[in-house]
Amino acid sequence: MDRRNFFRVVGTASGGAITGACGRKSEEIIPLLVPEEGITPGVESWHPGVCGECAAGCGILARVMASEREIEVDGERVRQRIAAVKKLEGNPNDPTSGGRLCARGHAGLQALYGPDRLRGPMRRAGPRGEGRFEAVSWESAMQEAAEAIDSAVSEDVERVVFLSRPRADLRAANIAKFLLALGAPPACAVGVRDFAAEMQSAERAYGWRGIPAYAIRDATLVLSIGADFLGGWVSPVLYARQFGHMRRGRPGVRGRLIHAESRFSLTAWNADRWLPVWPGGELALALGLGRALVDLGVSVSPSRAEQTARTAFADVDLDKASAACGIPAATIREVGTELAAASAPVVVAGASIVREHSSDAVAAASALNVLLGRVGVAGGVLPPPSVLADLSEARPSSDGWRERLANANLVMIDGANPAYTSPSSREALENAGTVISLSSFVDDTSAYADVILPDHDPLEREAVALPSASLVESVACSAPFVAALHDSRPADSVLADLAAAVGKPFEPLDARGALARLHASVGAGNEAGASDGFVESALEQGCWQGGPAGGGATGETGLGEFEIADSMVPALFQAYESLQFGAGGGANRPWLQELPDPTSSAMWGLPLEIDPVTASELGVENGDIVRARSDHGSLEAPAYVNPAAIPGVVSMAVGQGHSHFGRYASGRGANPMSLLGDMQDRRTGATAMGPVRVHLERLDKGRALIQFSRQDRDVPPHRV
Amino acid sequence: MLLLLLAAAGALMAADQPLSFSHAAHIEKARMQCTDCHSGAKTRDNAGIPSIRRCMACHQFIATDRPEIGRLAAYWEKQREVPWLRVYGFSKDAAVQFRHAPHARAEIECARCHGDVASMTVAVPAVVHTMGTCVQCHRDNSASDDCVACHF
Amino acid sequence: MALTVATAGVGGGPVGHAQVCEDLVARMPGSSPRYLGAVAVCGGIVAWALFAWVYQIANGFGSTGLRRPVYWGLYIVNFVFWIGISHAGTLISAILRLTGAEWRRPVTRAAEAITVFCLMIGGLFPIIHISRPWFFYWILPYANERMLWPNFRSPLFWDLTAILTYLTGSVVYLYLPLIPDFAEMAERCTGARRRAYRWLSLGWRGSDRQWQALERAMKLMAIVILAIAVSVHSVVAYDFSMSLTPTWHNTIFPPYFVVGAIFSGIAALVVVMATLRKLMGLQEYLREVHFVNLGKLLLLMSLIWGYFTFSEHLTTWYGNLPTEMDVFQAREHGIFGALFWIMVTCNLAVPLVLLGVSKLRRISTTVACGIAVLIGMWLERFLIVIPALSTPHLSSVSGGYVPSWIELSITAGTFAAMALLYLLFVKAVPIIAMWEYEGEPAAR
Amino acid sequence: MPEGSTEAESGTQRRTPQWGMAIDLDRCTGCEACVVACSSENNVPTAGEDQSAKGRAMHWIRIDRYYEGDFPNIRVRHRPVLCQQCDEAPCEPVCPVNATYQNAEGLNVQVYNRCIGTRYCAINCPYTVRFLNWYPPEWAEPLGLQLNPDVSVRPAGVVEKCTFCVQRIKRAKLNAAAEGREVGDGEVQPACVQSCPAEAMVFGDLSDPTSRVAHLANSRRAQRLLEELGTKPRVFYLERAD
Repeated sequence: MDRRNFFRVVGTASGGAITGACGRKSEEIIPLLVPEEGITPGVESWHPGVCGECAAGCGILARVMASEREIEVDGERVRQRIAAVKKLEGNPNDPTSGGRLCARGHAGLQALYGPDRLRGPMRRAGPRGEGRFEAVSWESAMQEAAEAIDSAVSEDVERVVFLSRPRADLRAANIAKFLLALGAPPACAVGVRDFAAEMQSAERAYGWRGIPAYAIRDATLVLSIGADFLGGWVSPVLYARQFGHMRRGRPGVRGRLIHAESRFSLTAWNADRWLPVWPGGELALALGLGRALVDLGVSVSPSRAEQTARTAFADVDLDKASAACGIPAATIREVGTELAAASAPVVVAGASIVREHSSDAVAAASALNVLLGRVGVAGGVLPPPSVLADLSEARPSSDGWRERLANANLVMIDGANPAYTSPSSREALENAGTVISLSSFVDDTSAYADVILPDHDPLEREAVALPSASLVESVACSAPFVAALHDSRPADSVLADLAAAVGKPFEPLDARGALARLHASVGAGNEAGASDGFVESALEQGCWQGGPAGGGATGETGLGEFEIADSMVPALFQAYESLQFGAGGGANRPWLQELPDPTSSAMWGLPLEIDPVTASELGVENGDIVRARSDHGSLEAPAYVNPAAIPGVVSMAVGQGHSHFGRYASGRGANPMSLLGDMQDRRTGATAMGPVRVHLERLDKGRALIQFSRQDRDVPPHRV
Repeated sequence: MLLLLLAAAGALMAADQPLSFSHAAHIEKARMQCTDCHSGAKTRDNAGIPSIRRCMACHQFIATDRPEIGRLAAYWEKQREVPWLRVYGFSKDAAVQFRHAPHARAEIECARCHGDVASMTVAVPAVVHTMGTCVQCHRDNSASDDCVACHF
Repeated sequence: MALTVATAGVGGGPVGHAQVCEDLVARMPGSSPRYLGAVAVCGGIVAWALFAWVYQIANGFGSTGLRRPVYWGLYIVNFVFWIGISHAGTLISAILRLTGAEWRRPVTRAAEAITVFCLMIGGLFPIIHISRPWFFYWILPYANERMLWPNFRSPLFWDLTAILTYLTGSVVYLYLPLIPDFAEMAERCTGARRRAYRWLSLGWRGSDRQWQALERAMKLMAIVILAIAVSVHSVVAYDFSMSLTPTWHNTIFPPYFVVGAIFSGIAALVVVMATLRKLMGLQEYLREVHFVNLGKLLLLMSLIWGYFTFSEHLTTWYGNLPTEMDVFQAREHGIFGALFWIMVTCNLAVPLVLLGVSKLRRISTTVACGIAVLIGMWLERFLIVIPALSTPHLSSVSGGYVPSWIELSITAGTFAAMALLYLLFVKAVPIIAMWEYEGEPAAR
Repeated sequence: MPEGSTEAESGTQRRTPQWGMAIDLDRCTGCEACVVACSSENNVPTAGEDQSAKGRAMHWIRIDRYYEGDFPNIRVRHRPVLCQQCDEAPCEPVCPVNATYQNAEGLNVQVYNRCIGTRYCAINCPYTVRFLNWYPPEWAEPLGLQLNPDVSVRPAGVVEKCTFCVQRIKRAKLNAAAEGREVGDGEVQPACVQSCPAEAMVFGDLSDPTSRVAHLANSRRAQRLLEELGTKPRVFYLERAD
C-alpha cells in the first residue's frame, strides 16, 4: 500500500475527516533538460503526415503538443520536454482520406509510442528465431551490415534479396535505388493481400498499370465480387467515404450494393444483398455473370475490348458456373439483369482473400465492367494515377519471392514480415546467409535477423506516397514534425550509408526531391523558384491534387483463358485480413487488441469462425478450443460459432499468433497462415489465404474467447 | 485550520525554491510585465513558467556577479532547467481544466488569484486556491457555475 | 393484528422478580474458554473481512467480481438482506407490544438487539459498496464553501436518511427497556462495572413517575418505530423500483420488500433465540410456545411472501414485455433457475410443510424453517439484483457476475460480526428483560 | 443544481446551443474508426486482456451488432452506441452527490472529481454506456505521451462516459469568443464524428433549425434508441433504408 492508499483507508475508517489533500504526493523532483525552442506547453499545432499503416497512403494530420518524458543522460535521470503527437486525424486536403481516418490509422500513434519499440540498433545474441538481442552502437551495427552486404554482393549479387511491401512511396523508390546501386535484383513484396491480382487484372482487362479505383460514389448499383472494400481492401477510408455518398449523398438516389464473397464481411453487412460465394468460386461467379450479361445482349460500345470480353464469356456454361460457386443460376441471372438495367452500375473486382485463381477471378470480374461500358466513366472504374512514375515503378511485386528467399545469401527486410505471413518461409530465413532487418520492433521475422537497424516511425520521417487508389491524381507528402523518440534512423538514409560503405553510393530521393520531380512532370510552371513554391505548398498542405487520374483504357486487353473448377470441395478453411490488425502489423497496438472484432466481437484474440451446422456436429460452442489441422500445419484457437458463415467454411482472421511482436502481441492466439503452406496465386505468386481442407477437432481445454458482446442476437430486437 | 495548513505549506514551499528568485526585483525594479516571463498568461491556456533560456537572455549580461545568478548560470551550463517548485496548481484527481486566456479576456487581474506578486520575493500562495474561491468569483461575476466549465 | 396464540404451559422456571434476576444474571456468560474461543473465532473472521475491505480500497475496486453491466453485486444483496432482517426486531417487538401479546416478554430484547446490530452491519454496506468510500461523507448535507449539496432526489440519499433515522430510533427503543435492568445490574456488580451500569441506568430509581414515563415512552416509540420500519424498507425498495432496470421498475416492490423484511426478520429471531436458548440454557424462558407462536407468524409471512412473489412473477410473465421477459427467462433457467427453485423451496415449501402441519410444529422444525427462510431470503435478494443487471435493455452488453473472494469474505465477515456483537451483548446485558419477565404468566 | 450560463467565456450574452447528434445508419459501415478515435481523444484507458475477460473493457462508443435470420438469409444490424445525452436522463436523479446532471447546453455532464462511485447511474442507464475505472489507469511508457492534455485522466473508482467531446466544444467556444463570433455549424466535431469515414455522424446545435443535425433529426427516418423509455435522447439514428 502506498501513502495515498493508506490515507484512503484511514480516511474511510475515520469518517472521512482526512482526505485527498493530505494524501497528495509532493512531486518528485527530477531535473528538466532545457527544451528545444518552440515547444510551449498547452499549445497545439497540427502537422500533415502520411499514414503508414496500410498501402492506402492516406494524408493525415497530427496534433502535436508539448509533453515530458524521462530519459537518462550521463547516468542521471532527467525529464525532457518534447513535442509529442497526441492525436491523428485525416487531412481534409487529401483526396484519399478527405479528413477521415480508419481505426488502424488512429492506432498508428501507438506504434510511435509503442513500449516495445526498439530503442536503438540490435545484434542477435541467441539462435535465429529466438528473438534474443543485445544493444549495439550504430557504428558497429552499420559496419556489420556493410560487411555482410559487401561479401554478399561480391559473392553473388543475384542472391541478395530485399523483402518489402507493395507500396508506391519514397521508401520503395530508395530501396529500388539501393538495389540498383548494388546491382541486385529488385525488391520483392511479401505479405498478404498485396493486390498483385488486382494489378495484373487491371492490365489484362483494362490495359492499366496499377490498382484501378472504383468511383462507387456516383454509381447506382455496386456489385462487389471478392472485394471487401469497407473492411480494409485497397483503401478503406476512400471507399467508406464513397459508400456514404453513394447511399445518402445524392438527394433522391440511394445506391444499391450487392456483395459476393465467401465470408460475411463488413461489406456484406452493409450490402443490400449478399451472395455467399463458395471459397474459390469467385471466378465462376464472374464468368457466370458475364454469360448472363451476354445472354441479355448488353452492349454499350462495340469496342475491341468489349469484343474480347464477350468472347471470353460466350462459352461459359452457366449451370457449371453456378455449381462451382454455390450461387443458383437464377440468382446469377437476376443480378445480371439488375446490372444491365442499372443506370450507373459498377463491378468492384478484387481479391480480399487471395486464392490460387484470384488473378483470373479479378480479371473476369473486371471484364464485366468492360462489358457494361463502365470503364473510365463517372461512377465506373477509373485508371490508376500516372504521376510520379519513379514511385509507382518502384512498387515491389510478389513475383518469385519464395524461390529467391530460399536461395538467398543476404536478406534485407523493410516493412515485411514473411515469418508471420508465410510461416513456411521461416526455414529459409534460418538458412539465409545474413539477415538484416530495418524494423522498429522485434517481430516474427526480425527475430531471425543478425542485425536490426531500427527505422524511424512513419510519423517521425518525411514521406511521399502515391495512394493505392484515388479518383484523382494525387500524392500525399509530409516533412518530419517531431524528433525521433529513440535512437533510430530513417531507413532511406541507412540504405544510402550502407551503399556508400560498400563503395556503391547512390543519392537517396527525399520528399522535396520527389515533389520537385512531380512538379516537373505535371509542368506546373517552369520559372526558377516555382518548384520550391510548389514543394513547400505541397508539404504545407500535406498533399498535392491534380486532375482526373490517368487516361482511358488502352484497349489492349489480354484476358486469356478461364477455367472453372469442377465442383466445390467441402470442409474448407480460409484466412482473411482482419479489420483491426491488417496483415498482423496492428497486433501490437493495445487499442486495436481491445477493439471488438466486427464479426466475433472478440478482443485480445481471434477465433476460428465456424458455421452453426458444423459447430453442432462437432459439439462446439463459443469459446471451446478447437484444433484445426490441414496438410500444412495445425493450430488451436477458440471457436466462434458465426451465424453468417457458409456451412462447411471455416474462416479465421489474420492478426494474432505472433511469435515475437512485443508485449501485446507475442504468443497471443494462433496464426491462421500456418495452415496454408506455400499456397499462392498461380499467376502472381502473391500469398494465397485459402481455401485448404481442414480437419476440426474439439479439445477439452476450457474456454478462451474474450468477447465484448456475447450476444449475437438482439433479444428483443430494438429496431432503429 | 485548513488555511493555516495551506499557509504553512506555502511557506515551506517558498523556502524550498532552488533559487531565491525575487518577483519584486523584476517587477518593481526592472519594470517587467508578468507576461514578459509568463508569456501565455493572457492568450493561452497555460501562463507558463519561463525556461532558463529566457532567464539567460538577460542574465547573460545583467547582474552576472550576484551569487544567485551564478547559480542560475550553473544550471544553464549543465543545460538544466531550474527545478522550480509549483506554487499554484491543481491536484490530478481534481480533474480541473483551467485556462488562463478566458480569464484574461474577462479582465480578471493577475493579482485576483495570485496576490500582490509584485511585492513578493519568492512567490507564495497568497491566495488560497480552493473550489470555493473559484466558485465564489464565478458567481460574483456571473460567470458559469456549471461544473463542466472547469471539470472535464 | 389478531393472533391466536397458544397459552403458555406451566413450566418449572424461576418465579418472582428476585429469583428471575438471580437466575438470568447467573446465566450471563463469564470468561469461559468456550466463550472466549467463540469471540476469537468471530473476531478472526471479522478481522479477515476488514482486511479484505482494506485490500479492496487499497488495491482498487477491480478486486471485486463486478463488471459491466453488473455494477451492483453482493454488497447490495447483503445490504438489502441485513436491513431486511433488522425488521425482526423492532417491528415484531413493537407489534407484539402494541397488540399486548404477553408471551412476547422473553423475546423482545433479543429481537430489538437484532435490529440494532443488523442496521449497524447493513448500514456499512453502502460505504463498502462505493468505489471511493473515502468520500462517502459527501452524501451528507453539510454547508461548504463549494456550495455543493447532495442530491435530495436520489433514492440513495433517502436511504441514508431512512437508515440513520431507523438506527437512532432502534437504539432508543432498545435502550429504554434496558434502563431498569441496568439499574438492577448495578446493584449486583461492584467496581467499574457498577459505575458503568449506574451511568447507563440514567439515575433510575424505580419511582412510579419513572415507571410511568418509561411506559409512555415505550408506547410512543413502538408506534414511531413501526412507521419508520415500514418506511425504511420501502425506501430500500425504492432504490430498485425507481430505476429503469427491467423488472425493478415495479410498484409491488415496496410492500414486497417490507413483507420480505419481516419474514426474514422473524426467521432471524427464531434462529437467534434457538442459539441463545441452547448456549445460555434458557430453556425455561424460551419455551416451545414462543417458537410455535413465532412459527405461526413465520407461516403467515411465508404465505404473504408467496402471494407477492407469485403476483410479481405472474404480472411480469403475463405482461410479456420483451426486456422484462429477458430477466424472467434468466431467472428461471440455468444457475439462476436453480437458485430460484431453492429460494421457493426454502421460503414457501419448507414453512408450509413444517409449520403448516400442526403435528410437525415444534421448536426444532421452527428453527429449521428459520434457517431455510434466511437462506431463501438471501437468495431472493440475490435474484432480484443480479439477473436483472446481467440482462440489460440492450442485449449486446449483457454479462454475468461471479463474486470475488473479497466480496465473499466481507459477506462472511458480516455474519461473524453479527455473532460477535451478540456475544458481547449477552455478556453485558441480560438478554431477557428482567423487569418485564417475572416468571410464569400464571404467577403474575 | 448547477445551472449553466454559457456566456462565461466571452462575457456577452449568446444563444445557448443545444448539442445533439445524428447518426445515419444507412451510411455507417461499422468500421469502428470512431471507437479508436474516441479512445485516443479522451484518454480512455485500455483495460488489458484479463480485465477485458472480466467485462471491464471501456469503449465510450461501441458498435452494437446483431445478426438477424439464418444463413443464407442472414443480415446484420449495427449501430454505434454512445452516451445518448438524454434530456430525461435516468442516470441523473439517482446520483446521491449530483456528480451527473444536464447542463444548459443539454450535455449530460459527468463530474469526475465529484463521483463517489455508487454506480447507481451506471445501472440505471438503459444504454449501459457508463464505465467504472476499476483500477488506476496505466500506460506502459512511453505510451503515456499519447495522452490528450485537454482531458483529465480519470482516477480509480470514478464513473466515466462519453462527453460529446466537451473539451472540443469548450475549445471551439473559446476560439469563437476570442474572435468575437458565434460557433459555426459543424465547427464542433467530437472525435467520433470527425473521424467517421462514411460521414455517418453529424454533430451540432439542435436548436438551430438551419444546422445539419437539426435537419437530420427532423428526417422521417430519424428515431431514437429505446425511445419508449421516455429518456429523450439527443442522439438521433437515421434508420437504414431496408
